Amino acid sequence: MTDFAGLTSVLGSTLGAWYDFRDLNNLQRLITEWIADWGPDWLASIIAGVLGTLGILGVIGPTLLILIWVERKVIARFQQRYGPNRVGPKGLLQPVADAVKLILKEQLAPRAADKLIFFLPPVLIFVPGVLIWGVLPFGPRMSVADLNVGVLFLLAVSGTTVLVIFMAGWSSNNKYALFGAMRAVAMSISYEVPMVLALLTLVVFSGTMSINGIVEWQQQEDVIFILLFPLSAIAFFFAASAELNRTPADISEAESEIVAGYHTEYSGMRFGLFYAVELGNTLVVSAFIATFFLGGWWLWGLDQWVPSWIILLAKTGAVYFLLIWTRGTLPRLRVDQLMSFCWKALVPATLLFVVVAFVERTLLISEGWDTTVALPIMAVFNIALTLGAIMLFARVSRPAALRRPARIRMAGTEIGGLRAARQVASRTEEPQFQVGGD
Amino acid sequence: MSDFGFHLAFWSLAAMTLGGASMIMISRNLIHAVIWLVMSMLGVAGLYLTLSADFIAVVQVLIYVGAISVLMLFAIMLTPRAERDNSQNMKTGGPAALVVILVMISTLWVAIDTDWGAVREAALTEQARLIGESLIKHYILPFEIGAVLLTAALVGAIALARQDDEDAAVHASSLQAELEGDASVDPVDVVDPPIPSDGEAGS
Amino acid sequence: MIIGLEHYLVLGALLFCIGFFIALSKKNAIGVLIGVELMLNAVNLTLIAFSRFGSAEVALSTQVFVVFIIAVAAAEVAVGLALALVVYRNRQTISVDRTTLLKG
Amino acid sequence: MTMSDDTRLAMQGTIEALTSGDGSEPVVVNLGPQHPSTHGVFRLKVTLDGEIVQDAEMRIGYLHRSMEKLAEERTYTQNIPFTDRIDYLAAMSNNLAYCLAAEELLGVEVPPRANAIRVMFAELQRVASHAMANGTFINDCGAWHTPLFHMFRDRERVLDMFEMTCGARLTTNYMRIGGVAFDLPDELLPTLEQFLADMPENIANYEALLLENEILHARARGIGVISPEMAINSSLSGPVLRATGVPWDLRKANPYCGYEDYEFDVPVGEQGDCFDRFLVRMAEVKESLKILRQVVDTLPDGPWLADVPLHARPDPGESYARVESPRGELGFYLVSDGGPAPYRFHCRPPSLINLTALKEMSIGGTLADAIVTLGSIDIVVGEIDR
Repeated sequence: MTDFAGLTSVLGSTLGAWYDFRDLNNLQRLITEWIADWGPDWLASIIAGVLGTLGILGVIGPTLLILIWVERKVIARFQQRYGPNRVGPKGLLQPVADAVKLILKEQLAPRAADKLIFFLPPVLIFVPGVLIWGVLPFGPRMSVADLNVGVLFLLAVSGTTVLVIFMAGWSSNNKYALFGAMRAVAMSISYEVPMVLALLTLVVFSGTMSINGIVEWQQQEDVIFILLFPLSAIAFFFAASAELNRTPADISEAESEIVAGYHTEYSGMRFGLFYAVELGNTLVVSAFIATFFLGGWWLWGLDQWVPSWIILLAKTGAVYFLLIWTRGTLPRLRVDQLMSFCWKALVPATLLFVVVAFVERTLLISEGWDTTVALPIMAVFNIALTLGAIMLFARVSRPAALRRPARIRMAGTEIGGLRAARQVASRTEEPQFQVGGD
Repeated sequence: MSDFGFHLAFWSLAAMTLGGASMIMISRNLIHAVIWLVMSMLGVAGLYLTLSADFIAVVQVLIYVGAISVLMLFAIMLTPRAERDNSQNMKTGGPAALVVILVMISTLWVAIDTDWGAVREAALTEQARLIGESLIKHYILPFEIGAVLLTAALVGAIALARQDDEDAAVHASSLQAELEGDASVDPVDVVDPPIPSDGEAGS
Repeated sequence: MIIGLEHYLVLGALLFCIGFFIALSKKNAIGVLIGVELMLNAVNLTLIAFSRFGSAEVALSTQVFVVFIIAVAAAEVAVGLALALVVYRNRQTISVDRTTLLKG
Repeated sequence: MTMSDDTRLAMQGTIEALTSGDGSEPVVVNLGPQHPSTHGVFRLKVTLDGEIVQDAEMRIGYLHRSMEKLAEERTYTQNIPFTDRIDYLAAMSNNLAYCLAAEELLGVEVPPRANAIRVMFAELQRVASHAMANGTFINDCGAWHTPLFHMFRDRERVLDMFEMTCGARLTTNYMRIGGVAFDLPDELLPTLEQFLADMPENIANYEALLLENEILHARARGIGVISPEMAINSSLSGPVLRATGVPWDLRKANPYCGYEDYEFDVPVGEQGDCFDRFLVRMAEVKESLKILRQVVDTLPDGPWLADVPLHARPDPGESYARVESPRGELGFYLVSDGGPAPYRFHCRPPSLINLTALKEMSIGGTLADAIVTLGSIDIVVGEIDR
C-alpha cells in the first residue's frame, strides 16, 4: 500500500497534478487515463485490474509473513514462552525461513489419491481467498469493486471455499482427511446461516447491500453497528471463527482427533498454501468484521486526518488480536455441540435481531423518528436484549449433564471398596469442592 | 465493455459451461461429475455477469456452488463406494439420444429462426432492490407459495431421510450383536454405567 | 460479430440438451439429478438473456422468475437427495433402473 | 436473500438427517500408532458410524522393550534404571516401587531419613505427573497448548529439583535398595520451600481459569463415564478409580515409607466422568503439597542409605510391593532363586489396566469423546508395553 502511495505522489507530481495519497483510486484513474491516451480502453481496464490484483497480492503476501510471526509471538506470550526469536531481529524472519523450508520439502502425494483433484485445491483455494479482498473498502471509494450486492458477493465467494476443502479432503484418500472435509462441509453450511442472518440485520437496517454503503451509513448516522446490534456482531464473530476453522471451532483440522483434517496428506508448499490462505482469510474476515460492525475506514472524523486504510488496518488488527486470543484460550467444542450451538442458539438469536432491525427500521423510516434520539434508545434497548438473550441461552441450553455440579469429596477415614464409596457419597455435609452446575 | 473483452468473456465462459457439462456426461466418477457441474455452473454465473445480471450471478454462486453441489457431495458420501459409479448408462440410451437430438434441433431452430425483436436497452441497475420490491409487491403470492414450498421441502426432506426410531433401535441392536459376536457371558455383573442420552450429550 | 440474444439462446439450448441427455441416460439417481440441475440452469440462462435483451418490465419479471426457479431447484435437490438416500436404504442401490417396485 | 436462507435451512435439515442416519457403512479408523493424541506409539482402532464410536480396540506393543525379560539378566541394583523407563513420567514412583519389592525380598530396613526423602520425591513426582496429565488432557479437549504450557512451568520446577538432587530430570535412577542414592543437596530445601510457597497461587490460577470454563465442562462432563462397580471389576486404580467415588488409595490402604505419619486426604469424585478425573488430579496435587509441607517440616537427620551389598543375593522367595503411583497401583513382583539377578521380574502397570476400561467408556460417544477419554485416563505407553 505504502509503495503505491509513494508511487502515486511521484507520478502525480511529474504529471503536474496532485493525487491525494489517501485515496488509492486516484492511482487507478491515473493509469487508465494514461493508457487510454495511446491504447484501446479494454487494455486499460485489464491493466488496471491486473495492477489492482497485484497490489492486493503485494499487500497480502508480506502481511501474511508478518502475521505468522505476530500470531506465534502473541500465542507464545499467552503460553509464557518467548516464541520465535532466532532468525532475524526478534525472530522476524522466522516465517521466511519456514517458507523456504516448506518450498524445499518434497511434495508427496498418496499413491491412491485422485491425482488431478489432489493437485488442484492448494491453487484453487487461493481464488476465493483473493477475490474476497476485492470488495473490501479501504476508504470512501477505495475498493476494487464496490458492488451493490457486495454482501451477497462476500457470502457467495466465501461459500465456495468449502468445495475446495472437500476436494482436498476427499481426493487424499485418507480417512482423517475425509473426516476433516466432511466436518468442514457440515460446519460451513451450518454457520453460513447465522452469518447471513447477522449481515441481513445490517442490510435491513441500513437499507443497502453495498459494503461501502454500510460503512457510509455508519458514518452518516455517527454510530457503529456493534453498538446497535451487539448480538449480531457476536454471532458473526463466532460464525466467522467457525468458518475459519479456528478454536473453539477448529473441528475440521482438530489436531488431537483427526491429525490435520483435510490437509493431512499435503506436504511442503502445498500445505504452506493452505496455511497461508487460512491466515489470509483470518485477516480478511477481521477486516470485514471491522468494516461491518466497527465502522470500517471511518472513525468519528479521524478519517479526515489519517489515511482511511490505516484506520481500517488498526481496527482489523484489534479484531485479529481477539481471534488470536480466543484461539490461545479456549478448548474445542465437539461437532454435535457446535452444530446444536449454531442451530439452537445462533440462528434463533440472529433471526430475532433481524426482526428487531426490521421493526426499528420501520420506526425510523415510516414513523419518521428522529435518528439522533432514536438511535441511542435503540442501542440501549438492543444491548439489553442481547444481554437478556445470552443469559436466557446460558440458562436454558445447558444439557442435563452440566446442570449438576461436579463435586470432589474428601474420603476422610473411609478407605476401601464400594461400601466405603457409598458411605462417602451419602455424607450430607457440603463437599469440599464444587464446581459448575446451575 | 469493449467488444474484444466481451467476446473473450463470452466465448471462454461458453466453453467452460459446455465443457463442464460434457465432462459430466463422460466422467466415470460421480464426485468428478459434481465437480464438473460446479465448473459448468460457475460458467453460467459468469454468463449472467455478461448479461449484467449481477444479483442473479451472485445468487447462482451462493446457491449452486455453495449449497447444492455441496449437498450432492454429501449425499454421494453417504452412499457406499459402489454407488459412486457414474459410468453406467441406461439401456435406453439410443432412443434417449434420438429424443435429445430432436429436441436440440427444434430448440436451435426456434432460437435461431425466430425474430425475437431484441432490444438492447440499458441494463437494470440496483437489481437486488428492484427484485426485492417486486417480490413483495407484485409477486407476493408466488413468493409466499415459494416460502411454503421451501418449508414443505424442509419438512419433507427431514421426514424422508430420517430413520424411524424403531428402525434405528433395531439397527443398533443388530450392530451391537454383530460386534459382540456370540460372547454371551458377561464377565461382570454390574449395573450399566449411565450412558448419557443424545439430549444430554448434545450441545 | 456482435454477441446478441441468439448466442445465449443457442448456448442455453445446447446446455439444456446435454442436461436432458444426462438425465435420460444415467443410471445413477444422483447423476440424473445433476442432469436436471443442468436443464434448470439452461432455462435460467435463457431467461436472463431475455431479461437483458427485452423491454424493462420483461427484464424485471424474468429475473424474479429465475429467483423462483433457483429456490425451487434447491428444494428439489434437497428432496431428491433425501429420496435417493431412502431408496438406497431400502433397496441397497440408487440405480434408477433397478428401483422397479411399481412395475407390474 | 430470504429465499436463500430458507433454502439453506431446508438443506441443513436434510444434511442433519443424513448425517445422523445409517446411510453409511461403519468406518474403521486407526488412531495411531502415529497420531498426535495417543501419547506415544499406541494404536486405537475405532469403528465409527458417522462420528459415533461403535467399537474401540486397543493395539499395544509398539513400544515393547522386553524389560521384564532383560531384568532377569541383571542384578537387583542394575535393574533400577529399567524402572525409570517403564513409566517415564513418574520415574521416582517406579524406582520406589521396585526398591520396596527388592527390600522386601532382601529384608532390608530403610533409615527414616531415606523414607522421608522417598516420600518427598514420590509426591513431587505426583505433582509433576499430574501437571502433565491435566495439561495434555485439556490439549486433547482441543486447547491450543496454553494450559499445557502453564502447567509445564510447575513440572519444570520439579524436574529442576530432581536435577539438583540426582543429576537427571526424567530418568532419575535415584532410589536405591535400602534408601536413596544421594542425600539432599543444600540448595534443595530452599527451592522446595519457594515451590511450596508459589504453588497454591498457581493452582488457584488454574482453577480460576479452567474449572468454570463452559467449553471444558461441555467436553468433559458426562463423557467417558464408568460406574464404581465396573471400575472395581476392571481393577482400575488411581485417579480413574477415585473419580468414580471409590476411596481407594494405597497410601492410606496399605501405607509404605511412613505415609501413615502424614496427614492428607483422599479426594474422590462422584460421576466417574472425564471431568471428575481432571478434578481429582487437581485436588490430589493440593494434597501432595500438604504432604510435602509436612515432610519438609519433619525431615529427620541420619543416614539416607542402608548398608546393602551391591550384588545382593536374596534367599529364594518372592515379593510383591505396590505403591500409589500418579497413575494408580504400581506393583512389582520379584521372584528370587538365590542368584544375583531376579528369577522373575514383573510389573503391574496401572496404565495398561486402566486402559482396558477405555472401550467400555468410549463406545456410544463420538470420536472426539474417545480422544478426551483417552487423555483423561492418562496413559504412559512406556508403562503399557514395558
